[in-house]
Amino acid sequence: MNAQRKYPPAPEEMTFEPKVLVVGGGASGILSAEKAAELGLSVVLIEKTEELGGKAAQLSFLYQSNLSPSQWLKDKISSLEKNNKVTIYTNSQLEKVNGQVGNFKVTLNIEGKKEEMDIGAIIMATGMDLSSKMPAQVEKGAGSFLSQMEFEKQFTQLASGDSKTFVLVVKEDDFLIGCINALKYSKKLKEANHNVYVFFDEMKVSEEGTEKLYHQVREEGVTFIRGTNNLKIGQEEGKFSLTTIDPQLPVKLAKELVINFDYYIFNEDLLPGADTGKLAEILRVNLGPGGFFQEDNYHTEPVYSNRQGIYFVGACRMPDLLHNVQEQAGAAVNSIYQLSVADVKELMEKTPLIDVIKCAYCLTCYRSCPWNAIDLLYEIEGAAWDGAPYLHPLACQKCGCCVAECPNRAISFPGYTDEDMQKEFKKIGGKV
Amino acid sequence: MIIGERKPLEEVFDRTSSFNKILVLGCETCVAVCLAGGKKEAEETAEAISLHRKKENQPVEVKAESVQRQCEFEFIDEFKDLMNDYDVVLSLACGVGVQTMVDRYPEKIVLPGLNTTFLGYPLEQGVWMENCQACGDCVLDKTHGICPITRCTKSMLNGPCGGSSEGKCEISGDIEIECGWHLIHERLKALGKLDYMEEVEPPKNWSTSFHGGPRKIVREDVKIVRGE
Amino acid sequence: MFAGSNLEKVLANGHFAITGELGPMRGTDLGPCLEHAEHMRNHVDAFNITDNQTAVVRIASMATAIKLVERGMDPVMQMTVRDRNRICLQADVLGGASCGVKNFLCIQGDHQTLGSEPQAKGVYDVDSTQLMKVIKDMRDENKFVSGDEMEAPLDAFIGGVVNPFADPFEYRPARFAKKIAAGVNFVQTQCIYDMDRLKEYMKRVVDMGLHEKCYILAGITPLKAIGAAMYMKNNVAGIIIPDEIVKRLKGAKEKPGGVKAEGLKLCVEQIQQVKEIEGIHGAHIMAIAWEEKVPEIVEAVGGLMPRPKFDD
Amino acid sequence: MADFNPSLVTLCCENSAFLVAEEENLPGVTPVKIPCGGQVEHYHILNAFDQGADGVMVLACLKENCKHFWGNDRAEKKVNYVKGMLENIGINAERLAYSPVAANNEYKYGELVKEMYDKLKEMGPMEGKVKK
Repeated sequence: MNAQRKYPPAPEEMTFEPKVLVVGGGASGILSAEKAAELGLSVVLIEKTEELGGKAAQLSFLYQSNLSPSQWLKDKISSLEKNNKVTIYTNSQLEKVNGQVGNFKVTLNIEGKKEEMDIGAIIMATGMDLSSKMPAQVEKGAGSFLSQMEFEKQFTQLASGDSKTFVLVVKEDDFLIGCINALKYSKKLKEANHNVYVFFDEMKVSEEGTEKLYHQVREEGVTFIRGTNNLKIGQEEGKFSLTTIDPQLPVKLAKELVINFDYYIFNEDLLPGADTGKLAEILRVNLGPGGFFQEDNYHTEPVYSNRQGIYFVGACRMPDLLHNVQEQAGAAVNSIYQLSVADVKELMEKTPLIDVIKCAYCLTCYRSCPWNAIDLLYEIEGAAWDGAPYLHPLACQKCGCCVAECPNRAISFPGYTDEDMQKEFKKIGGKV
Repeated sequence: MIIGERKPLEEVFDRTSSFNKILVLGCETCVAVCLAGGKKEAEETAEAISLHRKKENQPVEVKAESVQRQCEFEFIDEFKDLMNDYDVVLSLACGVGVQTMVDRYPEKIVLPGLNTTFLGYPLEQGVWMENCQACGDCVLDKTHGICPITRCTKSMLNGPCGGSSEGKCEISGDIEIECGWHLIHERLKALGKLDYMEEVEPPKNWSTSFHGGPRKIVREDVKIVRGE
Repeated sequence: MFAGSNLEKVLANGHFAITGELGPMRGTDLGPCLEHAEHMRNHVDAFNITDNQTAVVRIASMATAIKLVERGMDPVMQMTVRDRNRICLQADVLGGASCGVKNFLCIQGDHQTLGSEPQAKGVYDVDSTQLMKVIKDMRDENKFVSGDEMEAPLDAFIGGVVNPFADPFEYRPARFAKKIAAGVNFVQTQCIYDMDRLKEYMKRVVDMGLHEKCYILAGITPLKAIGAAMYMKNNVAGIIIPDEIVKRLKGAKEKPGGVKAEGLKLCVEQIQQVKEIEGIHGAHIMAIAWEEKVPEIVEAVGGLMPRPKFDD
Repeated sequence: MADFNPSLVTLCCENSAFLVAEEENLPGVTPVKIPCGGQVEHYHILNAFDQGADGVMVLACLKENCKHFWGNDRAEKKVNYVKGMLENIGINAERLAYSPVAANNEYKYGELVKEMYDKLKEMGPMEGKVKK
């Protein structure tokens, strides 16, 4: 008895709402919204602050591009605002998500007012938080110590004028982005005739073109010194100095190196956005290392979550360069498109079936589904317990976990039923 | 709900060893939900019995079935015909189910395949905890939702005793047991209702619990008397 | 006077009381236990008779208590609520009192799973606080729990225990107050090793004025061996043994007299210290399996001998 | 028991072990495709023994590499549970094994299966197995 087919939505009735919710109005969110609109999907973009832009709005310039970030953002935002496929809500947040891919019932808080809407898929682009820790306690002249983001904001002003000495320190345990920033600043500062020292533990140059950039700035006279662990900051009459021993030199040759500097630029700790945990609960998705979105499983990289129809783009999963974020946005939107045109009927034939008459509604399948693809429904005709779980054909990944866990064996899996398995076992020992 | 646990297989094999036609009957309610005696456990147990008996060279006819609720006559009546074909029923229901079966089929031998363990709830998938002893006179209003009868190892009403250490009960061994009265204290503190902790609670009326004998509720208002 | 027991008289007259503890035997011969009692006779004011201590089966506390009464000594009959329901508890109070027992100490008792009969059914019909109230009502109201009238009155000096070392610490003084409200006249504390925590506890108790409503006897147990200290530290819930004490015992290994002498010395010092704490009216020495040392300890404290005597 | 040829069932996850098992085609070994380690049921393992298998292996994806996040862990736990049942039934629990195998590790699959096969050969036929 395959009662599952009885209850809504039947395959022929099942529609994919061609509407994407993008959460977060920074660069990742903007790029995602743009991509989705390009493919003809309508887009709802929500931003929790007053205006779009996010962290990108604080950048002074981009790596390997002459584009001005503020101009780039301005263009993007104004074209989104003009696009009639895109609705933008600022001061808005995601409050609740029910349902499954294609038919999420989403509750938004739009400027304090609750609004429900049907959404086909959700792209999370909530970005990250930065936390900066001063490298030293100084009484006066704290203005000489800037985190990379603070430096970005004041870059034009600080880089102008007479030759100054900048020390850029990139601590080891960081993402690629800290290294690339140091290279980006070095180049510009050198062009403005400043002295630049870069202290690093590992120069990450995996991004295309960065190794070349590294060599280029090195040739231009930027001094690279490996090792950040034994840097000592000294202060005398308002002047700062940095003392270190080059750890790469043999002990005999190692002499103390003293650099008098005007500015000390250090990288921030990158943290998941403050809401990430709460949002993960709302979305019923797993978090990954460090509390960022996305589980540490290569099957989900780069943009997939453990729920179909929910994607992570940009710094909320891991900070990345703009062109990579653009690719992520493309991947997410592509996947949404594929799902929106999937043949539900065909998928349903492979989806496990719940016999609602046998179902004790014990929630075991609901709790043990790795994909959170199961919804709880009530008032199901013929069900033993009024309601029953519903395996959404688009959300289900056909792993069979629920089938194996069901204590009443109420779920059967086409292709792997007891009969199917026994047929296989009949072949044991070469008998057929 | 009622939480149970399948009896050790050795015990099941031993008790059923003298029978040649065994019906393993699961129950699709409480014990299915706590993953102890549903259709799946019934099939597994049946398969295990069959394998064991094959190994012992005493093949057996064993069938697995399950019933909506083994504690209701109407549901178990559906098995009347099937019952005639088997010598013994290994019931995977709670103790209530086993006894309902015996009541309905007095000529049959019904064996329990489950230890009925307690009334409780799943803390998470795979972890169940006792939190009610059906004492018949609920005090949860006083302790604001934490049962001292169940959660305190000594069922104290004026706890915690001197064995409470860092929130743990004195009998904690390999498995840590939380001190029920510590939990009550913390909860009342959070609610700003610590006053209750200073009241001397008088001896409890245990006659409403099992200590008053097997209990029975009779409600004339819902009883149906034919011919009325 | 509630019952006029020797212990009550000592306390009521403002003396620093000393009580000892006797553990009845695990067979029918009470001899060794009575021998210990005789040995301590002149050094303590009353004897606690444990009631299946640590949930291990022993001679009944009431039988032992009556034997002491016969010998002219003052027993404190311990009663756990673990093994008896309200019928038996009340009957035992009547039984003890009818044979001359005047002090009744109400305790919860270690859980049965921790003792010699871990498969036993625990009773816990009433809890220790409720038992205090039950005895108080029998004494003051002449009534049983049921409300029935007693046929002859009861004299009882009601005892209890408090544990300043159990958690939640902040609640402990309030729980003591609750026991006083339930009717307790004197309490003995769990074994004290953490003097700082005791002082903090006593400060709160004194602030609440509880020491004026109830006599407080500090529980003292001499440490015989490092192993025993470690066992109590790690395995007994509600006992705190600070690291310094373990260290001190370890440091005494090489000294003359060794760990045992140091343990006794420590015990004497502890009694001297608790004597100085406001609100403490006496000491309860629980010299488990070391009863013969009690006279030596009492004498060493200084100023405690001879024990006060009262004419009946 | 030199002439004893055991029959071994390998329950193989279609995302990893089955991709190898299909290619290998070893005599006496019956690979059965399963969608994920998480789909393994106690009942199916017991049933395989009942149907005449001398040994059963459950082969799923490498640790932390399951397409369905925890299917492989579930499989391992279930195998351990059924091992307990087998002990009770009186079947040597060594006849059941769990191993992770990557999709590209034909060598490992071959080795694991061969090892199990040799072990079964040494153990001999299932105790009390009805000979057909």
